Amino acid sequence: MFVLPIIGYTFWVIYEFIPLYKQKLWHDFWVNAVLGISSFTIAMLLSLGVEVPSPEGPIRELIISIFGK
Amino acid sequence: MKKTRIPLLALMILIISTVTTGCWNYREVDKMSIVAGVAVDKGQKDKFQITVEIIQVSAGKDTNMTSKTITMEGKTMFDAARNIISISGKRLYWSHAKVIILSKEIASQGVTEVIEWYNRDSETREDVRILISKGTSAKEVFAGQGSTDDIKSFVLEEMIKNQVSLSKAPMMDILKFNIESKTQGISTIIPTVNLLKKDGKMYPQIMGTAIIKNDKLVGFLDGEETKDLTFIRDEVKGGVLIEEMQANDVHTLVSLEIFKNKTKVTPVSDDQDIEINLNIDTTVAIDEINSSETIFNEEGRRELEESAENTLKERIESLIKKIQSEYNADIFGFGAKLRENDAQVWNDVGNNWDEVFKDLKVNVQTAVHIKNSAMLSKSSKEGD
Amino acid sequence: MQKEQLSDKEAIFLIIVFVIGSSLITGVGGEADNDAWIAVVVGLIMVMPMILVFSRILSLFQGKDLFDILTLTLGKRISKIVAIMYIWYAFHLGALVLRNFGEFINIVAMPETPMFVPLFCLGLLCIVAVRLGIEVMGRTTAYFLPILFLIIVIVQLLAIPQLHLNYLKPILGSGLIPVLKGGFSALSFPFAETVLFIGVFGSLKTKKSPFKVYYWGILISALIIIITTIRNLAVLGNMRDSFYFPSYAAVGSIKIGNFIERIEVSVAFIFVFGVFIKSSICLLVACKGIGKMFNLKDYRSIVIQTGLLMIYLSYIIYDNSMMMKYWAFKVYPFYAFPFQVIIPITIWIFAEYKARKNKMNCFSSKCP
Amino acid sequence: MIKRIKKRNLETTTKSMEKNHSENSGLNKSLDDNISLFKNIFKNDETLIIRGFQNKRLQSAQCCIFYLDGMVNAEIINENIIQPVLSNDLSENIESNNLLEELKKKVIVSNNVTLETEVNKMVSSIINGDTLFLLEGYDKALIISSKGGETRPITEPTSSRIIRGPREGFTESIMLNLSLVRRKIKNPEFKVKFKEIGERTHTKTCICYIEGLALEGILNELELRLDKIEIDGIIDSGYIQELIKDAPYSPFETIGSSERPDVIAAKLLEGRIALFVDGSPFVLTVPYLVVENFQSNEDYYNNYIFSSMNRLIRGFTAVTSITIPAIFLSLVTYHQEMLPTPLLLSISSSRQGVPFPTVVSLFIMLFIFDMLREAGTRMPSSVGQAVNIVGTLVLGQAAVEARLVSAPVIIVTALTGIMTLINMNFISATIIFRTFLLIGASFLGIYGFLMCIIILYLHLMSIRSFGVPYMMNVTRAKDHDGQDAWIRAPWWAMTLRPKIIAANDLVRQSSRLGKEK
Repeated sequence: MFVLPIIGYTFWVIYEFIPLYKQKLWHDFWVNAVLGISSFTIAMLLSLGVEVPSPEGPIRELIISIFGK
Repeated sequence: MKKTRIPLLALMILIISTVTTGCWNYREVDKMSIVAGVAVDKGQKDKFQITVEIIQVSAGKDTNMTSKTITMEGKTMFDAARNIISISGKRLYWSHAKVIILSKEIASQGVTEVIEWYNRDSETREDVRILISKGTSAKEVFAGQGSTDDIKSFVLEEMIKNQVSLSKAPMMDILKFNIESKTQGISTIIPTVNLLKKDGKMYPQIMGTAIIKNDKLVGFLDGEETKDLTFIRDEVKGGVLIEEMQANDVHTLVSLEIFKNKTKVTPVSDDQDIEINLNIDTTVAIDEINSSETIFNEEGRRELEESAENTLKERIESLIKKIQSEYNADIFGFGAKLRENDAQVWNDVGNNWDEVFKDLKVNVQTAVHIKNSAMLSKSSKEGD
Repeated sequence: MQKEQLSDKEAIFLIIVFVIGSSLITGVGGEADNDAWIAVVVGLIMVMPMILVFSRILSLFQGKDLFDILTLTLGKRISKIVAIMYIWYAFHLGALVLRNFGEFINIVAMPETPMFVPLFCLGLLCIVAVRLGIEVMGRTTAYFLPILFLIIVIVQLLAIPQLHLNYLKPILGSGLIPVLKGGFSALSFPFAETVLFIGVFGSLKTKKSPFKVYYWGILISALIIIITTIRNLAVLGNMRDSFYFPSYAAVGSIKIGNFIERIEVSVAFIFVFGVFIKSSICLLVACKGIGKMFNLKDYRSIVIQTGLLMIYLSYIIYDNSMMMKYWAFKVYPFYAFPFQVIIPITIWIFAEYKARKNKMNCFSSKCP
Repeated sequence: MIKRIKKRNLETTTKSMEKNHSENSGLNKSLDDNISLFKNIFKNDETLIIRGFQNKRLQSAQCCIFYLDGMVNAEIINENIIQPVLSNDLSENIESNNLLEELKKKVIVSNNVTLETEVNKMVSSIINGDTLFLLEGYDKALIISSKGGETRPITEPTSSRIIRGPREGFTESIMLNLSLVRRKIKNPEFKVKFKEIGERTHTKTCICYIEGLALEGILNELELRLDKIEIDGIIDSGYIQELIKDAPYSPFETIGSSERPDVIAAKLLEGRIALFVDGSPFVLTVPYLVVENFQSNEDYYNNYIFSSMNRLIRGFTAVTSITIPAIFLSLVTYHQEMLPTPLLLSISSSRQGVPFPTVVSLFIMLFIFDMLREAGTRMPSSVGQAVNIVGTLVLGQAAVEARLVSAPVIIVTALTGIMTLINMNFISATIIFRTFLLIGASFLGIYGFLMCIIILYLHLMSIRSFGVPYMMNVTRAKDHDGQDAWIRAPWWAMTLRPKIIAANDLVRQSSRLGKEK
């Protein structure tokens, strides 16, 4: 299964990421790189069956600690 | 470049969805067994024994549909339902099931645990009709010979639907059953089915009511009583009232066809004293007379109306008495009505409604209006 | 590139679809049992002052969107922090809505299909839409909403034989407290979520009054929600709360004759489109926010990655659907309260102050 | 790689063009030199006829004419050029020091004669069917209009048949086509602008519009896009249609084409701009909106109720021909609970023993239908019967009886096919999106179908035709645009022209408009 995200992200790199580099839009390029790498990491983790922790738990705890039950 | 990306994205969606999605829920109609109806009995080894009626479609120039039944046991309903696959080979498809029949035994253990799965599962539907088999075990209903069609469940469903012109059995599907059993101050009812022996053949017949109190079957009402019950519940859509008249030493039987009925239940409460006022307003038509024409004049008609009113009132009062004394189950929904109209009072008495219901005073008022006399303006029989 | 424009009508339609989108099917004001429809009315009344605040902010800074306004009012440092919070809120809300849809498909229609598949497909749809821009979304909505209205009205009419209005009684049987609670959750669940439109209405064409747009959008959608809530209550009675998706169950029980039955799919149509628009708007706001924060030339270049992240977040956010219901009714109203009420009011106060000062400094009110 | 080849080709063509230019800088005074010059230009072209002759009295009047055989009307040349020059007594009343002028003024009988000095223009006029007249001792030439030759007579177009309405259709000759439209719009505001496109073919095109109705912006945009075209040749207007189209990847047409002068005249009157291309009987119009796919010229000639009904049928079938296979597939394979029980049972019985899954058989049958359609359009009419028999008997009945395909699939295919044929100008979009929706439905049932529908509409909404939103009329029911979209309002109600297209002058019937208010 982990092949699929690799193929998908390759597509993205070719058709969207590299043109950014060529157009020399450095802001866009770096923001995109950060977002892309993080989303690629999550995609790989998910496809390899690693359980990614949900941010929902901490938020719930925070809300409960502020407002009470 | 921007314009090329959109079709590219669409293409990517296509490719990725092609590769990643197998067709998990893709199923061909011929690869599944369509369930027409279910019967639930008490099992011998396990708790539930369920029998499904499966439609068998045979191919060929003229297709004909037959049904077969499969019986299986299981610890829970779902268990039993899945166990059937081991015999049928195909997956069962529940969305088109029309009836679910419970046996007397299983119903007296508790109805909710039987239909809970049926209610929860996404493939099963809430509009399935629920029946209780009175005389025999539930699966024998499927074994009985149908009079018209080959698939018994469909026949049963048709029968339930057409009951409205008879009013001898209530209408009940799973959704309504659930709502009623969750509502405070009403005990729910389920129509009953039994096998009628005729010319050596067994015909299923839907008539009468099963009373469910606190989720358990406690008793039955026969067809006539059911009609009175539907009067109180304001569920009458049709049916026949038979009126005996003893006028001028002539014994007359008049059949009145019910056209319209409106029942008004008004709880009256002052302090601790709760009374129920029951106003029944029925419009009927004379459909059959086997006597002279005395009833066609003003006086006779009034007499007939009055007599019908009295009979109806008597019968309803006796039914209420019977229910109060024998079963003490509020199948009329008086409590629910009280709760709807006066939540304050209900909060006071709701907890021990059973006690209150037992001695609840019900004032019955009936009114019968004769609309017409069908196609004939006179009695067919000439006066003597 | 020419500036995208949104007409009044399209903006109102977007708000309507945004509000009814997911709330129509998950149900609103669950705490109030059979008074849920009153709870919606209460929520509607509660949201009215908030609409005033939102539209006042928008009309003080015409043609600017949320993130511009933040920098203009709160100064550079604090605005960055608030902007991050709003980006997170939009992003998170989008993921929640997507997840809602995933649960719907998984529970109702396709239990065997892994949830990731519908999430992913719908997420890609949102990415396409956001890349095409708000104008295309507005026009698509203007095309689809009449169809949605038609479906809603027809379904409503068909449901009439199934209605038992006595299920609505007793009105206010268990007192006012549950209704107020329900009203609070109705405020936070569909209505005040429209705070995100501050981030979109920078491209509103007629600069007359954003209030009118907000007002009509929310009023019409509230009307639809009230009517459908009454229908659901009158069909399902006290079972309404037991269903995750009461509208679906209620419409499923419609039966006219022997052939108009089993028309649940009409509800699915509304749901798919509503969820699509709602999460697209969320994604759009999140992307615009990120774009503004890092001074990007165009937000479009980051849409794909943000959208993918949103899909992944929606996939990992809950373990099961029980948690979803708990979160939606117990945690979410408190979680969303700062974003929907506290911060907008703060911005409004600051904005009002800034506007006064500007007026004193220069004569024309058009001074930036 | 391809790019490089393109570049090289481009270089060579421009070079050769330049070379031509430098060579043909001007004419000589010597006639023989000039003849050899033209012989050289038209080397290896045997249709070039060179005829030299002399006036019988004036010996110095040696002249020569050039024309292309087949492009000219020989009668004109014989009777109006050669005969007067030959037989007139030129020496009598003509000053010989300005013979060419005199010839033009007094001798040559022709409606259109111009004096020309540039060789390039001479060449192009020869190509266009005019005659070039050279005289010994002059470095100028006369171009005498002599266009003619065999062209197709005006007939009723076969691409769209009507019951009521004008029976004329465009031909391949651009001037004839223009005159056909001009005869309908007799107004000096009818403007015509010529342009030559195609580096090798020099195809004449012309932009037509009505001044005061057509929007400047759209006109400028059209000219800009035409100027951008760099192509060696234009054979049909279809070339230009694709070259200047918005949303080039979309299967939807954003430029209209018609073979009928009445349609073009009506569109011009709505403020649209027409583009005639020489050699093509199809005239293009811009901007083109999605509703125009459902409009037929006959709608405007028939009773409005009948026309509205027909138009609704066209719209309905366009939608259903795209969606029906996908809806059928998702109901049968994913959402069986949505089907009424008797229908489910009959579908189930017809599927007994069929080996292929429904989705596969649907794809195959739809593909077969498209093959039959293609065979039907390409084949000679004499074998039409055979295709019909194969289509109906073999593929329909036999496939069902042999249980290769289930009967409902055949029914759905046939239905889709008929509906597709109703909207022929929609056909590429229909086929592509039908397949797209079918794939969506086969993966996620009705939900996949809905998502694909949303994509389809997002796409439609994002298209513009020359700045006008493609779906404009569809979404605006209350404006006057809506009167002519899904329905055709009666003529007395259509007081205004379409809003965005003819924004300059909206009022169509001013007196009616007053009454309405």
